[in-house]
Amino acid sequence: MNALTLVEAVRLALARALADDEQVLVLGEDVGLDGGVFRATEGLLERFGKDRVVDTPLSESLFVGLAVGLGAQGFRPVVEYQFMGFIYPAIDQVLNHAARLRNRTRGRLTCPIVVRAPYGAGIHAPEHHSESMEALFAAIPGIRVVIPSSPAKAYGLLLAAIRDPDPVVFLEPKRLYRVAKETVDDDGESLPLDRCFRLREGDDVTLVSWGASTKETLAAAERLAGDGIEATVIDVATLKPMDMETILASVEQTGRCVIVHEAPLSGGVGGEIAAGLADRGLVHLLAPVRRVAGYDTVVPLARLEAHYMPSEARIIEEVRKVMAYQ
Amino acid sequence: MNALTLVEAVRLALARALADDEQVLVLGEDVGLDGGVFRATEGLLERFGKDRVVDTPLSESLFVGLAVGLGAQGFRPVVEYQFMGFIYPAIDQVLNHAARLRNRTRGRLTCPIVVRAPYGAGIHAPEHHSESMEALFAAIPGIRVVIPSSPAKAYGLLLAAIRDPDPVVFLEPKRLYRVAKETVDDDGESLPLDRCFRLREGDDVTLVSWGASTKETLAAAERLAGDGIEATVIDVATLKPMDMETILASVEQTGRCVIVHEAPLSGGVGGEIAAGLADRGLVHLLAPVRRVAGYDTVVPLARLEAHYMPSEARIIEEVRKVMAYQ
Amino acid sequence: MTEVAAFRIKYYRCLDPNGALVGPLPDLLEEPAALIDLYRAMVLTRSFDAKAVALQRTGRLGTFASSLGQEAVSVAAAAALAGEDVLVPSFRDQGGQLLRGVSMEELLLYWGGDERGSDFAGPREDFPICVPVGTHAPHAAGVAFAFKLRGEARVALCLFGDGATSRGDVYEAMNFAALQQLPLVFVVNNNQWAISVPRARQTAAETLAQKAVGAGMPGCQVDGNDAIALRQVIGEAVERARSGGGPALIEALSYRLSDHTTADDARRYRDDAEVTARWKEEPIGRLRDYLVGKSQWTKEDEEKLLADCAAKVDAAVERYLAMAPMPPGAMFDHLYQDLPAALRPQRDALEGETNS
Amino acid sequence: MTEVAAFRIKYYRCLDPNGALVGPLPDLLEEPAALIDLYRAMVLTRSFDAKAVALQRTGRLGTFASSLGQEAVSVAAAAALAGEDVLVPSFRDQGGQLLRGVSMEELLLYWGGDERGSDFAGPREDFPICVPVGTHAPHAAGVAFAFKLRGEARVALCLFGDGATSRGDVYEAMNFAALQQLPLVFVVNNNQWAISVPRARQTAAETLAQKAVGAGMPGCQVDGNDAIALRQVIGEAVERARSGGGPALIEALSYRLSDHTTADDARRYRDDAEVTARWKEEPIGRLRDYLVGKSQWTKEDEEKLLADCAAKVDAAVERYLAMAPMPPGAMFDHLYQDLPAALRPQRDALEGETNS
Ligand SMILES: Cc1ncc(C[n+]2csc(CCOP(=O)(O)OP(=O)(O)O)c2C)c(N)n1
Ligand SMILES: Cc1ncc(C[n+]2csc(CCOP(=O)(O)OP(=O)(O)O)c2C)c(N)n1
Ligand SMILES: [Mg+2]
Ligand SMILES: [Mg+2]
Repeated sequence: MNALTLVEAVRLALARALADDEQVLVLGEDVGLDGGVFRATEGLLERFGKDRVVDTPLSESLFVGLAVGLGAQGFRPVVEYQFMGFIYPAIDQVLNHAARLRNRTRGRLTCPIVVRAPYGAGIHAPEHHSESMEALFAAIPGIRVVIPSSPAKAYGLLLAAIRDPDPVVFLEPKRLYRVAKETVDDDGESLPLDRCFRLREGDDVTLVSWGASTKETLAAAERLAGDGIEATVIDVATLKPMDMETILASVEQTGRCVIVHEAPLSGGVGGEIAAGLADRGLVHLLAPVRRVAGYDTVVPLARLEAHYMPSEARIIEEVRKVMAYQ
Repeated sequence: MNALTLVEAVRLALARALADDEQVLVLGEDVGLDGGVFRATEGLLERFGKDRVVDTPLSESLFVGLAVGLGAQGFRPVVEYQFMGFIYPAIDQVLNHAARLRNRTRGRLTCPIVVRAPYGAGIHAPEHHSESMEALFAAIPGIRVVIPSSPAKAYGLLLAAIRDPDPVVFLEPKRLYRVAKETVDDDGESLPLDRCFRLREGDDVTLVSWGASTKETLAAAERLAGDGIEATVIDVATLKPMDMETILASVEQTGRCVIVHEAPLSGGVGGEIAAGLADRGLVHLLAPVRRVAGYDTVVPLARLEAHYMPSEARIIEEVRKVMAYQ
Repeated sequence: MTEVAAFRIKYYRCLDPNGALVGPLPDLLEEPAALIDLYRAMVLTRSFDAKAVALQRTGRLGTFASSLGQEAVSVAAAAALAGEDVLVPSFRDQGGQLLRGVSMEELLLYWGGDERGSDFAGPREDFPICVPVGTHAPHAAGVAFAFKLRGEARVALCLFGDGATSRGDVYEAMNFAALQQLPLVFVVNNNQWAISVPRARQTAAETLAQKAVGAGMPGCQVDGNDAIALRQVIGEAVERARSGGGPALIEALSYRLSDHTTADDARRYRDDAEVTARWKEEPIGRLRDYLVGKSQWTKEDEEKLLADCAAKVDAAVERYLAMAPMPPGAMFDHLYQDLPAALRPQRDALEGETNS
Repeated sequence: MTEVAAFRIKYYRCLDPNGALVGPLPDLLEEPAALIDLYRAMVLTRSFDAKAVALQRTGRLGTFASSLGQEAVSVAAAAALAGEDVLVPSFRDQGGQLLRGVSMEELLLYWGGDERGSDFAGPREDFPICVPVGTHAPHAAGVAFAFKLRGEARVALCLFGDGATSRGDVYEAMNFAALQQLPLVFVVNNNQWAISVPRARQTAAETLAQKAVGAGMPGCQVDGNDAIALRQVIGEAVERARSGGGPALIEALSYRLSDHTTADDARRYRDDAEVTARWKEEPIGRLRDYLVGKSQWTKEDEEKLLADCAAKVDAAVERYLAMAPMPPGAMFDHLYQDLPAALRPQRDALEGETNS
């Protein structure tokens, strides 16, 4: 048993997967000697050698396509994109190939690959280092999109992603990389890729979030509890395919829902959740479904980024509005 | 006055824009002598010369970046991607640069560019030629996403897109390129980029769609009218930023809404609309908001594609379900 | 000022357009059977292409990309491979695919709009046809990387067109292949056109072979209408790659005698006269002239071959046309290994709808 | 087998590491004032870099990329441009940017997390700093294309690192520039490292200059620690481009004496000994040695320059630190020319929240 940060848990899962399955490879820029810019791969080169932990040239259009070839040959490559801001050249290969290879060959060739990238604002990083664009991937059929919210979830979900026989985009909330430790047992147990996590139970309102925003969401829930408003907090975790059932079940009880995500409001994954509620949850809704999200703007540079991200205060304000409906 | 097909209207708008403003350029693969694979640029090379109508090499990562440079210098490039299936390498430049240039330079450099591409299934095209991935662009802050549904709208909206001072992704429903003619007056009048179109008026239910799916949606509405169900049909047309007000106003009257789009259900733009209803329209909703959409699958090849696209029958079925609520 | 590096691009040819031998004779000539195999494969490809175009014209096939005039490139490339190697083809490589054991029926299914066409019964590890130009080059690098990591003496071969050489991902794949010294041969079928864009307006580079220089690997040109030279040069590159010598780029200078695809009308942008002139260089007549000259091929052989090809093609077409489409629900079958619970209602709805 | 093309990569140097002249003398030497300007600009850059790193270490600046040891490349490139030309810089080109008239305050604002830092009061058409590696190469092609289309005798110059040469979009931009014979000069600051990846593991190509061969344009190497050679060779390429001679790629062989950025610790992956050795080649001491040797520079000049630089940097830092952040609502100000109605409620909510 071990108290680890989220980034340490990522590293532990990678090491475990590399040790357990010799088909697993780690590829990316600076993943070798440097151990990755966030140290997620620190020590892996030394332990597993340069055939398993591969520094790549600076070629973001290449990596997923390379992984598709490796995957078709039975490897399980885990590709790191250094920041989400540099992952967009990969969308072509994710959408046109990784997501389709099994389907278009009727199962003859498969694509058991994982594409990792840190995402999100809040660490005073340079331009292009702070976006939350998970919606781009959640719109692509044929893949999974996973975002962990804690060290233990990072460990279990990343193991599951690596073992999954299909392509998984695994986005890591870098704002949480080092903020808190959690006990992570290196037991090789994976977590399910088709289920939300209930982080908190409460009968009055359902708060739905994922990744870094679970932090402010949980904090808001605690504060609201002080005022007698008890919230269920759901961590969606697997954004695609999404476990809408757990969310619906909770809203059936509470009748109220606030969705919190750091990505821009319009076109964000929150819309999909709200749409599910407008359809299958409608009869239970006692109040409008509100979304607290990043604005529909470019994420501002460091001086203003704190104003961009959904804050505890904004969440509380929306919950109060939602509670005001009878 | 002229009865034109949609693709002819696109061509007319391009010609008009090239004639009116010498800063306008047309770039893309085969846009010159060949006139584009759908003939959207036919005759433009002959009329405007090779400095205004530029055949490019096969370099999809380049075009939008090239347009960013041209745009910063005051040109208004209109870039054609031959099919939406080949546009994904452009997302990097759209998101990281085109959408941000004005903002990050505080208005010093701007990006008055248009990125055109035909999208959608239904013409028995080869693999990768049938996707509807407008959601990828609708998730990007700082751009506009426009989809016309008729020849006259194609003309007016494309002119507006070209004249707009900011980047516009203009997606053309290729299934409608030649299905019907409409009178298009080459009067140089553009259409607004921030307003839905009401294609049909009815008090019982609001049908919301855009692009190619408006065809089946309108057909369904006519059929339903035969049974006494009168639908308002809204063509969203400008998906980003979106005119939610028109949709809300209609649902306020009808209390019922079915959204129809060809893109995959999950992560599609329909989710954003339903989310708007679950929030600001909730009090008026008499029935669940249903979405009739492409499935969350890879678009099947030609033999099965008809089963993929939302059909008139599926729309009618959903409307009936929605009407059944009291 | 000093010179720090120098590069030379060479051009290879064995048969001139009249089928006469030029230059040093390749080892390959000592295997007449191999030459005849090449010849047969090219003729079969041409028969298949002609039939596929006819099927499209009569509404029984979707858009199709004929390889008319370029049969030598794809066939010679495939002939240079061992069975356990992996072919990563473009969308115009039916010649090589057929030689590798992809069936005509599969190819027709694919172009007819049926995913089962990419479930090759023969070369199970070969990649399917790639439509988004050049996007398969990274796959080939991945496959070759797999071979290298496992220490297998296998080679990947990736075919693409002149247009594809302008794609950044093709460059990235070549650069990576050279860096890792992968067992990977890139063959560019420079058929002089990318739809309406002629070779000269694709790049200012004097040759496409020199794309290899920027990537850090050897590159050369071969007469793409000369099956013997192609087979020889590609074969040498394949065996060099197999034995750890790293990747290479081979530019085959061919010509697209047909429209780009059945959806194209090349007369909009190129002169018929140019095409007519190029017919004199086409690879099948050239090799036949050589074989006939060497008395390795007779008129009877030719007639029998043509009849054989026609029979094979016709039989495949019949099987193709007889094949019922998959049920609509099949679009969910191989989306994931196991359909996630969240998607089951969609499949059920589709099946309900189409059963009713 | 015939040779169809041949390419040579040349290397240029004027000053050896001791500041002694080698090889043929460039015209530039006839303008001592120009050399002294180069020298001053490099020294200012180094002062600025040192201060910026110090600010970051004390929490008053964000992540920063020092150009320590590479001042000559960026400064010489900018010096080769006319005012109406356009610089399209990477994220390590403060040297060139300062010379072009970008203010230190603007650079500090940018790295301090304030968009106003890219609203250059000086070179209004220059592109802002580009963080996504290589993605600015297409912009440079667009700018140069604009010049060509308008028939203007202006040039765009694009700077990037060795790592960027592995990016497909950089290749695509170079290929297009050559095809269109654009007035565009690409300068690669080959500082031997892309974070932890050494030059040798970026590409198997013997030189980065030869990336030009694949793209179809001339390429050469220059000693990147030799400001004179750089200014001369880049200047020639700029003037050739200006007069319609098309683009070129110039590889400047430099060395990154600092960490990659303030967020990096280079000792994790490279030997201090390597860095120590490279200090002997750095460009500022080298040019000073030359100038002092020619009696064009004295100890007093040096002292005065250092004091001047320190004063300028300090004054800029003061202005930077005194500058209040923009109001939060500013994030909506330049999103579109006119904020669409659909977004106004969001801006109002943000402003309401932050005013309360
Ligand atoms: C990425 C991409 N862009 C555009 C297209 C449309 N398209 C199909 S083939 C083709 C030209 C390809 O030229 P080349 O690489 O020379 O191959 P060829 O068709 O001559 O065999 C184009 C532009 C495509 N399929 N993929
Ligand atoms: C597209 C992209 N990928 C990754 C990064 C992260 N990153 C920043 S600088 C850098 C290395 C760049 O190396 P090089 O091009 O040699 O420039 P240098 O830093 O040496 O000046 C990397 C990988 C980035 N900024 N952009
Ligand atoms: Mg071609
Ligand atoms: Mg470098």
